[in-house]
This record gives sequence, C-alpha cells and structure tokens, in this order.
Amino acid sequence: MDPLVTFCLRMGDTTLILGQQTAAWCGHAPVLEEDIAFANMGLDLIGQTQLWYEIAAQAEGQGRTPDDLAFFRTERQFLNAQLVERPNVDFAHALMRQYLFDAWHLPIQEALCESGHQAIRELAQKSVKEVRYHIDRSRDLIVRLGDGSEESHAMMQGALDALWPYAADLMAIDAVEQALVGIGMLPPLDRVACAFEAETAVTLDRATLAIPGNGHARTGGRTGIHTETMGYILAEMQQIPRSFPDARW
Amino acid sequence: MDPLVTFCLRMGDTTLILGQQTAAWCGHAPVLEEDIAFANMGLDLIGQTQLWYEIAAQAEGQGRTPDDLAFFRTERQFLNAQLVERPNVDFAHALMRQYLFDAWHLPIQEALCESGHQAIRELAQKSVKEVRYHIDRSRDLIVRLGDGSEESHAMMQGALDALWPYAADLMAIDAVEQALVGIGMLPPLDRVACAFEAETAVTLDRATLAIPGNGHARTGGRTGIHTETMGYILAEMQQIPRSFPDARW
Amino acid sequence: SEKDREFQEKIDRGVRIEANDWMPEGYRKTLIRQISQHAHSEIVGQLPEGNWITRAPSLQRKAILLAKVQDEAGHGLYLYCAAETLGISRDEMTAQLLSGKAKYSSIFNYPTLTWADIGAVGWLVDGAAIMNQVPLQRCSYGPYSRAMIRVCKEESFHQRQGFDIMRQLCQGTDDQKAMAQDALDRWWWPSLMMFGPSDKDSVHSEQSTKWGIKQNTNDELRQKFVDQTVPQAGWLGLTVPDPDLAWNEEKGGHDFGEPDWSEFHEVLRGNGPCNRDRLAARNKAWDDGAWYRDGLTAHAEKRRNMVAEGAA
Amino acid sequence: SEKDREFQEKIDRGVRIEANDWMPEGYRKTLIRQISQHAHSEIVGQLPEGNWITRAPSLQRKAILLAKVQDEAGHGLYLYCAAETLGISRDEMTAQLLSGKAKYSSIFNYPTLTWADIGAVGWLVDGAAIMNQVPLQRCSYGPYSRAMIRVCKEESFHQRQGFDIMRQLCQGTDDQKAMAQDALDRWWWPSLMMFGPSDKDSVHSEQSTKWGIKQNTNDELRQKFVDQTVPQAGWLGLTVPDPDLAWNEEKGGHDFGEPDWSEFHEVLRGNGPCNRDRLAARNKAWDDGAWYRDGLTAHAEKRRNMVAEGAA
Repeated sequence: MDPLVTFCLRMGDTTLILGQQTAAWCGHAPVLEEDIAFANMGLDLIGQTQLWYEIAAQAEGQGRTPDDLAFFRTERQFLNAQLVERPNVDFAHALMRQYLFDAWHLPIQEALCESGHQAIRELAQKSVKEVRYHIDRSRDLIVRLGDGSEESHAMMQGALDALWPYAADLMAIDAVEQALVGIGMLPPLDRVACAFEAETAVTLDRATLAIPGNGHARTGGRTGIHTETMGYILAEMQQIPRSFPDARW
Repeated sequence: MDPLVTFCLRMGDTTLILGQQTAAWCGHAPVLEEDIAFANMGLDLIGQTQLWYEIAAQAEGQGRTPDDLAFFRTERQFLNAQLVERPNVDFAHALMRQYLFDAWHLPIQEALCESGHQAIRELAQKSVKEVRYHIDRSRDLIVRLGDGSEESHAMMQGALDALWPYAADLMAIDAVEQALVGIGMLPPLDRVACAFEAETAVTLDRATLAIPGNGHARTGGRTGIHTETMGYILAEMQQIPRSFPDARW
Repeated sequence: SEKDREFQEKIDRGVRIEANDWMPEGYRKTLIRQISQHAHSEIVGQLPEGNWITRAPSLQRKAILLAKVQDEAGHGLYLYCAAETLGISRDEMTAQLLSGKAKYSSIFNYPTLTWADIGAVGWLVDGAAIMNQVPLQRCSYGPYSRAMIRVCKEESFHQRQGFDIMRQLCQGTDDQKAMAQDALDRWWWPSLMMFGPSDKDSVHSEQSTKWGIKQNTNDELRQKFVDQTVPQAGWLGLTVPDPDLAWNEEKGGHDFGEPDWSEFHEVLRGNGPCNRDRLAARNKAWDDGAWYRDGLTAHAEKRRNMVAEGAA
Repeated sequence: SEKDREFQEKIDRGVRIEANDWMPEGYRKTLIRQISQHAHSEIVGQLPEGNWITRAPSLQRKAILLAKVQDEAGHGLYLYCAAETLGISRDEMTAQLLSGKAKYSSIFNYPTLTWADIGAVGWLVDGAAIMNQVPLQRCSYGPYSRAMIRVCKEESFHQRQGFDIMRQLCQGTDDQKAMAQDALDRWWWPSLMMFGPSDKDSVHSEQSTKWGIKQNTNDELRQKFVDQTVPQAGWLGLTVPDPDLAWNEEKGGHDFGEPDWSEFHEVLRGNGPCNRDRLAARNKAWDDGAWYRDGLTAHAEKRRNMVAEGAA
C-alpha cells in the first residue's frame, strides 16, 4: 500500500476508534459537564477521522469513500494504535487513555503543521486547535484526580498502570513514516516521542502518579495487530452498514 | 408468515439468544463447575436452536438454512422472548434468567411432546430430557442462593425484581399459537402458564424470595419488539458472517 | 394577599419575573417542578439517542448525532441553572431524579430499536417538544424564558436533522423504507401523548395559565402537531398509523384518534418499556462516578489549604 | 536415604506411585507445580477460545467450540483433583494463579484476533499440547497418569476440529485463505515455544526424567511436532513462516529456525500481549463470584444447623 495511505489510515483509524470509545460515555459520565466534554471530544475526533479518510481515499484512488474505510474493513485492516481500543473499564481508564493520546496527538499535529503535503498540513492546522483544548482539559483532570482523594489517586494509578504499556504504539515509527519523511511529505517525527516523554513526566509527577517501571511496550496496532477488545468495537460500529450493504444513510 | 414458521422461530430464537448469553460466561463464572454448567447449557440450547430452525426452514421452503436464519435476519425479525436478551449484569441475573426460562421451557416442551407435528414432537422428546436436567440445577441454585447469605439473598431478589416482568413474554400466546392449536399441530398451551406459576410460586417461596407485586408484564419479543440490549447481541453474534457474506465456515 | 395581587398584575402586564423578585410559593414550586422535570428529560433523553452513537451508519450521521446529544446535555445544564435561581441545588434535583421521585418526559421510556428510530425521535419527539416549548419562550419567569429561547433554536435544528434521516431512508432501499414506516408506527402515539392528557383531565393547567407559565392547552398543541406532521409523513410516503385520521375541512384541521391513555398512565407509573433501565443507567453513572466527584473535591480542598498556609 | 532408594527402584520397575504411597518431598513438589500449572493452563485457556464463542460464524462451529471450552474446564477439574491428592487444595492453587505466583502455559497470553485463530489454536496449540501430554499418560504418578489418559483422548478430538476449521477456510474464499495464513503466521512460533527452551537450557529436566515425570526432551518433542505439522500445512496450501525450514533427508526430519527466545522470556515474565488481561479476567471472575460462593456456604451451614436441631 502507498505509504501515504497507510499513514493516513493509521491516523484516521486511531481518531475513529478513540472517538467511538469516547462517545460511548454520553449519558453515562460522572457529571453532566463530562457528558458534554466527552461528546465534544468525540465529535472533534470523528471530524478529524473524516479528513484523514478523505486524504487516504483520494491517495488510494480506488473510489472508496471515508464511510467505506470506516465500515467495510476488517480488524486486521485497521491500523489504529492499540491504546485507543483499550476498553472503557471505568472513567479513570477513559480519562487516562484520553490524556496519553492527547500527549502524543498534540506534538504530532504540531509537527504535521509543517508537512510537505498540503491536505495534511491543512488538516493539522485545523485539528491542532482542537487538540490543544483537549489536552488542557485532560491534563488538568489527571493532575486534580491523581492528586485528589486516596481513592481517586488509586483509580488513576491503576489506569496508568494498565494503559502505559500501550502508549508505545502511538509513537511506533516504521518504514512507512520513514519513507514519507524521506520524500518530505512528513517532517521528522522523533521530536514527537520526546515531547510525549516531557509532557507525561511533568504532568504525572504533578499528579503524584508513578510511571510503571516494568512497562513493556505493547505495539502492533499500526500493522493491524490488535487486542481482543478490538473485534467487539468493530462489530458494534459496523453492524448497520454491514447488515444493509446496499443502503445509503 | 406461515404460523408454523413463526412458532418455530419464536422457539429457536429464544433458545439461540439465551444460548448466546449463557455461553458468554465461559471462563468468567464464579466457580469452575459453573463454567462447565453454563457451557453445557449453552450447548444444549444451541443444539435445540438448530432443530427449531431446521423445522422452520423446511416449512418456509425458501431454501434458507438454519445459519441464514441465525446470522442474516435483523433485530425486528427476531422473535425471541425479551427475557433471554436481558443483559449479563451479574451472575445472579444469569441464574435467575435461566431459572425463569427453565420454568417455562419444561412445561412447554412437555406439552410439545404431544404435538401433532412429527418433527416438533421428536424435537420435544429429545429436548425435554435436557431441560429437566437444567431446571433441576437452576431450581436448586435459586433455593440455595436465595436462602443463603444476606448478600446472596439480596443479589437474587434484585435479579428477580429486574427479570420477573419479562417472564410474561415467554407465556405470551397470540393468533399464531391459536391457529396451530386449532389445527392440532400444537396441544393447548394454557397449562404452560399454570405450570410456570406453580413452579415459581413453590420454588421462590422455598428460596425466601418475594415475587414483585407491581411486576407489569413486558411483552413484545414474540412480534419482534425487543429491548435496547438486543441490537448489541446481534451485532456481536452476526459480525463474521455479515463481514464475509460469501463465505462458508 | 396584597402581594399576590400585585404579582398577578405584573404577570398580566407582561412583566418578566426575575430570580430576586418576590413570588408566591406555589409559583416557585410549580416552576421548580416544571423546569427540573424538563432538565431531567434532557438528561435522560441522552440515553435513547446515545444508544445509537456507536452504531450510527455513517461518519456524518455519527457526528450529527453526537452533536445533538451534546446539545441535549447542554440544555440540561441551562435548565438546571434556571431552576437553581429558584433556590434548589443541582444535587437536590439529581437526587430526586435518581430516587424516582422526580419525573421526566415519559417518551424517553420507549426504546430506540433501529436506526430509523433516531430519525423518528428527531422528527416526531423533537417536533412535539418544540410545540410545547415555543410558547415557553414567553414564559413569565425570566431565566426560564431565556433558557427556552436558546433551547428552541437548537431543537428546531435537531428536528430538521431527524426529518433528514427519515427522508434518506424513505428514498432508500425497501428495507430502509420499511424501517422508516416501522419507526413511525411505534413513535406516533407516544409522540401524541407528549402533550399530556386532554386539558379537561389535566390538574395543573388552570393556575399555570393564569401565572403565564402555560400559554396553550394540551389539546391545542396536539392539534397543531398533527396538522404539521401529517403532511410531512405524506411527503415522505409514510402512513400515519391512525385509521381515524382525516382532514376536517370545517375546522381546518385533522380529526384523529385517541391515544391509549391507559398506556400513558402505565408508563407514568414506572411501567413503561424502559423506565427501569433508564433509572438504572443514570444511577449507575452517578454511583460509578462518586470517586471522580470526591477526588475533585479533595483536590480543591488541598488547594485551598495550600493557599491558606501561603497566606498565613 | 533408604526410602529414596526404594522409591527410585519402584519408579525404575515401572510401578505407579499412588496418593497414599510415601514419596520424596521434591517429587511431590515437582508434581504439584506441574499438575497445577497444567490445570491453570486449562482454566486460562478457556479465555482466548471463549473469546470467539459468541462470534462463531455458524451454529455448528459455535456448538463445537462450546463443547471444546467445556472440555477444557473439565480437564482443569480432573487436574485440580489429581493435584489435590498430593495435599494441596483447589483454593490454594487458585490463589496462586490469581496472585500471579503460579504459571500457566504462556501460549494463552497471545490473543485470538480472527476466527482463523480458533482453527490455528486447535491445530497447532492443541497439537503441541498433545505431543507434550501423550508421554504423561505413562507418568509415574498414578492419578496424574489417569487424568492425562482422559485429557489426551479429548485433546486429539479438539485438534482434529481445529484442523477442520483450517481446512474449510483454505477451501474457501480468498479472504478466508488469507485469514488462515495470517493465523498460521502468528501462531507458528509461539507453538514451537510451547515445548520450552532447548533441554540444555532447561532447569528441571534431569531430575524429572529420573522420576518418570518427564519422558522426552523438549527438543525431541519439538522436532516431532514440526515433522507432523509441516506436511499438514502443505496439504492445506499454507506456508510455514520459517525461511530456514527444509527437509533433511539424512536425519529423516526437518531442519527449522530458532524461535525468538527473548520473546518467550518476556511473555514468561508477564509481558506478553495478554498476560495482564488474562489475570485480570480470572481475578474479576473470582472477585465478582465471592457472593455466590459465600451464599452456598451460608446455605449449607443453615442446612447443617437444621439437621443438628432436628437430631437434638
């Protein structure tokens, strides 16, 4: 597959699956303000997904639409980072997943603002504003709940322990990205991981949360290897289009 | 639709969806013996489903297979009783759902042993042995856990309160069954509800559980009106066949 | 009393009542009941629609539905604020909802079973809600009136989106058309019930009308809704499931059948298809979120102590 | 000691050791470790396969898979019973599993990602397990030996079913064939690792062999597995993902590449793809089920008291 298509799918699949997981909290969050915030983040993420899929579909040139990409691919064809498919165990997991994602999403979008590919650059310039707002919110909550009550501290530490190993998958870079950097379509991405480390080191320290030491890196999502939760997410998400393959909605 | 087909789908959809819900406990039950028991009941229920669907498919005569009926119908075409689609909230719900189902399933299978339709009669004669074993087990557990610790009593009473209103849907009889009784294909089914009442009155009393007073009857499953949990069950169950519509497995 | 009389005169002159103005206890209570009930409806109303966010059949529809559910939560927020101006806290109102003491609109005790239900809810339920809410923009109580102006603007947008889902289905495959008709069949009567029983059977109406909280009778609004909706159904090619429905040239409106009020009262008494599930979902969200709320409180406390120490 | 010598002679004569016979502490401990680890593997092994019960693509496959997972739980039961004859309770063993102290077969720390994985697990994982288990039918400890006879019979049935899933996929659509190849690619190396590191690197082997607990070296069994499986893959039309694989006429077997033992050790140390999820699932099942176990105990207590009162 064209590296550009692969890269756009990696990005779009990641925002789509996180949007899907985020949106599932609507009506079930701990306070009304969180219902609103999660719906809002979900909305931004779905919007970004549409933009990534448009670039991918156009680069692919096989006439597939963004909806085809979302609803008619199988699990092994989805290239999202494993982090975003981790389940909605509780709201602490949802917040921590969002924060770790944001801590990667902001620097990569900032980097992409300098992409040599016009559509990607425009996408990033639009998205980066949304992402800044997201991380301001999620960073603040991580600190307040990490350094909150004994229980909220334990909940956030538990979520961090469970999710930290999956952060590596966000930063995973392979020949696909290297090829795009090589032709100037992407700026060098090394600084993204550095920015992630710096952001999380400071914030988790303020939150009195300990970064797990034995956190072996879980990767694979970027090449279509997922965790066992992924199939269920797709089953639900794709049910209607797959049940009525000839329909338009 | 031919009343015979409708009746067989009502029966087979009910055993399928319960089998699906039951099977989800494999590996997650409170003790190993329950892992085994739930797998075993699931197996019996799936087996019964196959038999009902074979009769339905044959009566329908449109070349659909049992698998077509299971995997290529939509929610509004499923005719199972709402009881069996109620979620696996906890193991108390799973046990109570099974018991209420068994308390109906035994008398209806006993009645069907006298069906004027040969295949149904044979199905019932085979199934009734399995069902007797199921209710012996589930009745025993209802009594022991209802009349167990304070906590287990509360769990079982909570499950009964939640599920009792849905029992009515099992017993619901309409023009479909009446037509089949009229032509002698089914024996009169009034005694099924009587047997259900007698069974539950005695057992729940022994279990020190109170039948909810305000239990308004929830019905509709038999005409394809379900609860909001049903769509998710089908999404998961049908995912693979719907994703690969041309494949045989 | 003299005060009551002066108050009524203000109302009659069309002067808006504001939070700090004197008002009769009954007026305050009626408004608290009505506004909090309306807020609860927005909150519970997230559930039947939220049920389809993860299953929306296109990215665009998913985004639109998310935005809608977000708006609803936002409406809940304004309305709780409006009620708070009358001297009740959001926590008190939440407790009333979770215990089952407070009501919310009965329509949300019906399940959303297919994607077409999301269309029907937007078209019919939001449509009926707007009929009820438009007059409330002129309600005598200022904060409520202003909240409703904002709510109505967004609701009419939602209604158009719901209608657009129906339009797409009705122009689609046979399966899609059948899905749309099925949704109309199931949502029609519950939507008519949203206007409440006929005014002759309604308890609070007369005083509320006098106080400028209620402007139209239930029957007037229901008639208006039917007259607006029937031609839309016709345009979609759908059949309204009412054999008594007929155009009455003389009254310049439709004649239509009577909803099943025994069903209405059953749902109101807690025996609708989803009453239990809705309250259970809200209670679970609240209980599961206790650690979150306590955590934020604990953090704020720590901050205050640090500031106090710094100041000392 | 004298007793140790007599014990070794019994073993060497091929006499089965039974539960009440004297045995060296080391023998007992080794067996407890091995049998309980095997039992835990059956229990945890329910999870990757159970993951596909609700999504099995035909009713027949669903029934077969259910029966298989049921068998596995049954194997766990016999094996716990066999271990209990050595003086450890099932609750103690369960506690060791749940705390992470006891091991289970590392293979179950890999995820089942597609339906083809259910085929591959049956074909390769059960295939490798049988290779390991067949010799254990002749194990010197009677209860374990008898349990293994029963287990092996069912396992070879499971392996055939797994192969049949693969066969159907390989005769199916292009998507299905690709799915089968992908599953083989992912399960091949982990299956080879199931035999453990080369014997020269294995700690417990020598004493276990002397005690008649272990009959073959890890490398012998691995070779046998490769030689059995490679032609099956060929028959299916699948490619074994090992560039070094080649028939060696001289040794009458296949040469093949070295598995990535650093991956093996990582998984063993708890860092495999699913270690955390597997233990979390088992712990959740146990914790969520406390009320059930306590309830049954309380009921039994009541019964005993009633009987005692009746007798008094």
